[in-house]
Amino acid sequence: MTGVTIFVGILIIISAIFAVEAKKMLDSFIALSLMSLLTVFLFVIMKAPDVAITEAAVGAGLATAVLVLALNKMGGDSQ
Amino acid sequence: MVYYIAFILIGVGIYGFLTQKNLFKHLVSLTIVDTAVNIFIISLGYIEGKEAPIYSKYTPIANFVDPLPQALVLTAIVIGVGTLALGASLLIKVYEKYGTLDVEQIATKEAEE
Amino acid sequence: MISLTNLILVFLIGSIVSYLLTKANKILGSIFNFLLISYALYVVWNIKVGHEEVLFRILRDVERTLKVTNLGKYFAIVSLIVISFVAFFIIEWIRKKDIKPAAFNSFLLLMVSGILGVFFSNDLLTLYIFWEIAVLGSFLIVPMGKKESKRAAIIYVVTSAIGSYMYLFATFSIYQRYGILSFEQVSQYLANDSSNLFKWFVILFIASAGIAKSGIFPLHTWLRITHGNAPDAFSAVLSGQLVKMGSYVLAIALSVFPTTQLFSSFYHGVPLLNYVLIWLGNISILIGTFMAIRQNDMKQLIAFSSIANGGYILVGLGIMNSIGYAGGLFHVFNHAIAAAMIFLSFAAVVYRTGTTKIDEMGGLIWRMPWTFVTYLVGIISLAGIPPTSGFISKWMIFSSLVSKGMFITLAITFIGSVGSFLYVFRPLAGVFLGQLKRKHSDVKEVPIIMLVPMLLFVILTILIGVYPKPVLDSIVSIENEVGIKAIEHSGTIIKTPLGQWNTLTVFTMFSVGFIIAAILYMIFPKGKKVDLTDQYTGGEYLYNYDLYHYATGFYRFIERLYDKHPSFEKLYEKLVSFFRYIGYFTYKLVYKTSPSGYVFWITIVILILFWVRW
Amino acid sequence: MSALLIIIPLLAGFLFIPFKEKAKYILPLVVITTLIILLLLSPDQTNAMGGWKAPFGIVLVLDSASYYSLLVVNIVFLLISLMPQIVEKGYSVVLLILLASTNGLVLTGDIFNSFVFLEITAVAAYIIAFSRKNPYGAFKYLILGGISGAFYLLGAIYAYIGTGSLNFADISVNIKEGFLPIVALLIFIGIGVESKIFPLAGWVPDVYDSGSPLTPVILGTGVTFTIMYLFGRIFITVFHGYFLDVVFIFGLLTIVLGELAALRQNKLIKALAFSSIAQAGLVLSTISLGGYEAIKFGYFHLLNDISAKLVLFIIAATIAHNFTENKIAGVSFSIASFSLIGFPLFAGFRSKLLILQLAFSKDNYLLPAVVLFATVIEAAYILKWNIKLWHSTNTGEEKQKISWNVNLILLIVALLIIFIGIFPDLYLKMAQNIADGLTNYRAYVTNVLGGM
Amino acid sequence: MRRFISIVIVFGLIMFFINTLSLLPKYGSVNISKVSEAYIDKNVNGNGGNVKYNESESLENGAANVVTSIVVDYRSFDTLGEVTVLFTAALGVSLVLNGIRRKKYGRRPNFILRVSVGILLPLIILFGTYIFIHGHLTPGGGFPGGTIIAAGILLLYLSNEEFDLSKTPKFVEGISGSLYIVTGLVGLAIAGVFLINFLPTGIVGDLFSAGIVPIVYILIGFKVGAELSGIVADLHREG
Repeated sequence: MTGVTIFVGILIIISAIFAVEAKKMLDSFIALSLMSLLTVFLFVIMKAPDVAITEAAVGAGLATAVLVLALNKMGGDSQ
Repeated sequence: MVYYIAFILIGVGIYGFLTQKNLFKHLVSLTIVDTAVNIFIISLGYIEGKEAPIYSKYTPIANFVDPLPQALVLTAIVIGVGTLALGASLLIKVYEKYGTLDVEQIATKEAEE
Repeated sequence: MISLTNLILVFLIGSIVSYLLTKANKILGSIFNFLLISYALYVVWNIKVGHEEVLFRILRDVERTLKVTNLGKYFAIVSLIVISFVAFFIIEWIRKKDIKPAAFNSFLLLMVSGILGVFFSNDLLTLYIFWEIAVLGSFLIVPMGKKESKRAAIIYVVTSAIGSYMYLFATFSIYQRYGILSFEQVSQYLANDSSNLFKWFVILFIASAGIAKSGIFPLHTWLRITHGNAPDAFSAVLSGQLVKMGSYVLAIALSVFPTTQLFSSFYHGVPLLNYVLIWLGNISILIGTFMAIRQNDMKQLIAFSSIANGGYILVGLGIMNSIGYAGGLFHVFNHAIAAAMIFLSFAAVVYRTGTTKIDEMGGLIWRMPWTFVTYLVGIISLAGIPPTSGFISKWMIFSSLVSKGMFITLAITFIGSVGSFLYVFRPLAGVFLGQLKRKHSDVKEVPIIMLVPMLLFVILTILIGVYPKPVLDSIVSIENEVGIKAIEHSGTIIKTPLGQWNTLTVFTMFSVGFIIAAILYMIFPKGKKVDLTDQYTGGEYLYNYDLYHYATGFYRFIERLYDKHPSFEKLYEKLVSFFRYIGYFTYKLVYKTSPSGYVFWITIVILILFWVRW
Repeated sequence: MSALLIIIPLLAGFLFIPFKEKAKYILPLVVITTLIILLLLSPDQTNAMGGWKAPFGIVLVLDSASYYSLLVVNIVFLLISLMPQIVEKGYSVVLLILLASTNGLVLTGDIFNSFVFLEITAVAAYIIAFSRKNPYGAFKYLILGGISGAFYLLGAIYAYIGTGSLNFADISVNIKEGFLPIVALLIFIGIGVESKIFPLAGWVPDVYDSGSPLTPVILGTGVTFTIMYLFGRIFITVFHGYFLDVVFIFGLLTIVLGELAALRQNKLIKALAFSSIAQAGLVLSTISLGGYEAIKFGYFHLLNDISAKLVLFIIAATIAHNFTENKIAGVSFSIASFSLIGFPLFAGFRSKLLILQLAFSKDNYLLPAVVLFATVIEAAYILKWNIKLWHSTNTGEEKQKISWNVNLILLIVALLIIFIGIFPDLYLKMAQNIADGLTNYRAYVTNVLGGM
Repeated sequence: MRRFISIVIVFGLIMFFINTLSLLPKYGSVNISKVSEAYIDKNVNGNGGNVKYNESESLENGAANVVTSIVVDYRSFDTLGEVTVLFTAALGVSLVLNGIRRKKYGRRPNFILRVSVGILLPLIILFGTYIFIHGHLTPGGGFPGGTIIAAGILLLYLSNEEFDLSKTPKFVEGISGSLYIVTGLVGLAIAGVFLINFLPTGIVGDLFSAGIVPIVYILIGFKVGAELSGIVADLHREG
């Protein structure tokens, strides 16, 4: 069990770094939602199903949606 | 060792703040820091070999992980999203006013006023 | 005869009443002001010394008391005389000026209530409270003057704030160390206190309030701007009276807390602290005199003379032997009257001509003779020429300096009085003598109400000059109260270690000489009055004869000697801009940065606390 | 019963969300009802939410400290709700939520609950801070608030691990030995951002200058008082004054640099924002002198500062040029600024005097020197503004007249300042009760945990 | 240069946090605090004891899902605060982005999207409601259920151009929020304690058990769903 946790942990950190460093905004948002999904998986490993579902629906689902919609409202990925 | 993951993630979030110039990246870093804190809180409640805190057919008797941190994280996640939604809408207004989201260009535009 | 507390309350309420009255009718309000102030003068005049009252309680265990001392009564009478005369002058003056009359009158009364409190408070904290009220009152009036007076008000408040806050710091450290604040107890505790450093610190900090207010060397820069630009009648009060509040605190710091007993004598019986203060006085005399000579604006010129005379008073008070202390106190009276007199005459001149620049005026002697007389007697008293009272106090200070053997200070004070001849003569020649400008040809004398206080001042100066007994009596009573050997005098004869001085004989001599000169002037044929345009100028007809007025650059030849003199105003401005830069630096660094700047500061705080804590 | 203080504004907010504009009229009613309820309640009672007793469930504590703080906060809200001119369209609902959250912050006895209410206050403050002219300031405030919220949450979690429960009283009694430094540091960061401590509060000038008159008025007075109360509650009652020496140094830094930064501002609201930073620093450093007297005088000064700021901000935000037309505004502005500097006849003088005397009695010569230095600078720039506004010649083209009710409120508060200047007992008694409630944490613990 | 400084600072920060590890129990071997012990055994008021799924009856709190029991019953005041945060955020978004017209994407949504939304939408709505109705039995509850419904609404927005929620989410939000408070006030009226569980708690594991917990969670589900779809709607408005 600890091997899986470490692996997922490292993946989360990598996706977080990518989210921060990405040049285009859309890539960083996608990396962010990937990170949320991985955290959902981590929560499931740590026996916290309630939090996993909420994180999945709210963290991965809506947070990314709001960011992409806001980006879209600002005329696409102009930066 | 999940503590280390959580701490490194907080570090990445703060790193994102310190280096990035685009305001959207600041929102992303804020989410990263919030998620990192949530992971840290849940990891403090995890007990080896214990089950998820729900009475069900498979776990009729109480042999559970610590449920309180999970309840707290539930609230923390939704607060994070609330702030994020408000932050995104404020960003739209910043973009409408300054036409850019780059911190330096905004600083120069503000200096002109 | 109402008690002091009620008198102060009457003035506080009076300020509101006078606001409403002047709103209704300018003259009525000013008359009300004058009556109230003269009533206060009457009450203060025959109040019994030693009369004590409890005022109110701020700090739990030490209640605030008012006590009438000789020193306080003397200063209060001097101030109230000046203010009541000026209040009478304002009745007419307020009509024409463009200031806000209602606010002017009400704040004047507020200031007077503060002044009364200062002179009669019996402990350090009440003195601070009323001091601040007086500062507040005067601060509200100053910006009503010319454009520059807006900035002047700020500089005025900041300088006096520096002084009074050092004073407050000393008060609280005394309260913390001894638990009491009233003057007698504090002086006893100070006398038998062991640590010399604490005594130095306390006396210097208390004196700093006096230094700031009476324009002594380090904190003298506000005088030029404030007196120069305040509303004309008010600058008479400002320099005649408010500066004297500073001298009052200096007197307290030097004599009520007897510095002679507190410190070992450093030079012929003068302790080191007094010696330092005397030297501050010297420097301000030099600065005042040399800068006054350069001024072209007459009000700023007299402002610098106030700095110089503040220096005289400090030198007088600092010497602490009977004749020197008496000289200092007498000079307080003289300078108050002389400065008020001169400023009133300037107010009259401005009332008519509208300008304070000396080179824009000339020949006003024909149009405004009485103002000229007031100004003449004023500068005679200021310069210290015998028939007027000014001479006596300067002469006392000189004799005490000689008896103490402090010859450098003597030299400086002598240069100061010689210099005062120079700078008082400049406005005399520039404003009153010389050719009358064409645009001033229709100038008339000021209305009678404004003349009355000016002439009263003249009579008062000459009277005290001839018969100084009332002032000398009160000085003797002060010296006994403070514990210095009183000077012996009888009516018009003043005995000093260097021989005696009979004012009556001097006056008779002078009047005889004056009459002879007048007769000669009558007998001999007067010079042919030549009109300005009757000039033989080599065929070129003279159109604009104003050019010949020599008031511009009157002392150019002296000023060239010290043109690049160190200016303290610029020094202080650099200091302020340094603070402003620190503010700008923090604003840019912490408050105006991007979000990453904020996060940077949060992490820095965490790291510092982490590094410190573990 | 004390829960009603939070619930009624919340209920009103929820009900009026579909028709936001009409909420402007019921805001005063709601504030009056909360005030009446508060007056009916007796000061020391603890209400467990949901019936679960202290360390398990959430507990609302109404002791003398929170009672009087609630009184102050609700009165401030009442004054603001009586001035509909300064509340823009649709912002009354946000004010209702803010009232609920400030009441909640004062009442709550649970560290996580205080985090939630802190977040509500923060989110409401972001919305109020937003304005068309200055969205960037609001965004920066949001980022700063988000980060400080995360640290505050971390502090709460460490406290939970350290004591086993989330209740303030429980934490103050049996937090494990090593946890106090880390928890105090994290909570300090969390609250420091809101309570305008020097390096952390970068958001204050831009947010206060957001153009809408509501922002500086409500943030500068109501929210500041609540945050200061929370600061006192946590750092005195719960941590028994553990972290206060650090806060003292930060307070001094805030005073000096706050005043210096104000010296160069050319906009009145920005100068006043820095003045409120400096005054907050002064209150914090007075409180962190330690001891019952220090806390009492600290809150006394806070009360004076808030009444002065209420007047100054309303005037600075509505009319920013000459006072010749609206005399009352001018007079109350001058009175408030004199009280801020500490001229004798006004309230500020009393509190500054008492603070100086206290600092000297504790042989602390640094604080008085800093306070006096700061007052000199404050005198410089506030009086500059006073003169500029009284004597400014440019009769502005838009003849902004203040409506009568705003004038009335300005006058009332100004006269109150003078009244306190002469008879300070009203504010002193309030500050005394607050100091009582905060300092005797034994009564607090027995009151909450029922003598466990 | 700037990168280097920030790396050093971040490294320092991580060292700060790692330094606190000595205090924390080792990962995985945490001992349950007294408070959560009581929550699990449901004997906060002392009449709990060993709870068994499907057997133990009318306990102080009937919810099978212990986390939900904490969120909605033991620390229900937190959730009230939580719902207010979301409410204020939605209000804030609508105040900040006060757009009027629906923003058109300008291009017709492609065919697959429109058809799949037709199929998927009822499933999503059903799944969302299932989650917040069974909040007290299975993991999840008001918050994820509401979000899923809001995701459904988002899909609707994406799939057809004319779709626009007018003021309905505001009403739903207002009503469900005030109903939540009313249930709390009813508890105050009956037992003098706000948000008390005044209904019988039934058998652990039944659908109709755990008193007001399911009712409150359903209300929260509606409220969160309405708020988040309000936010989505505001993000789709312009002008």
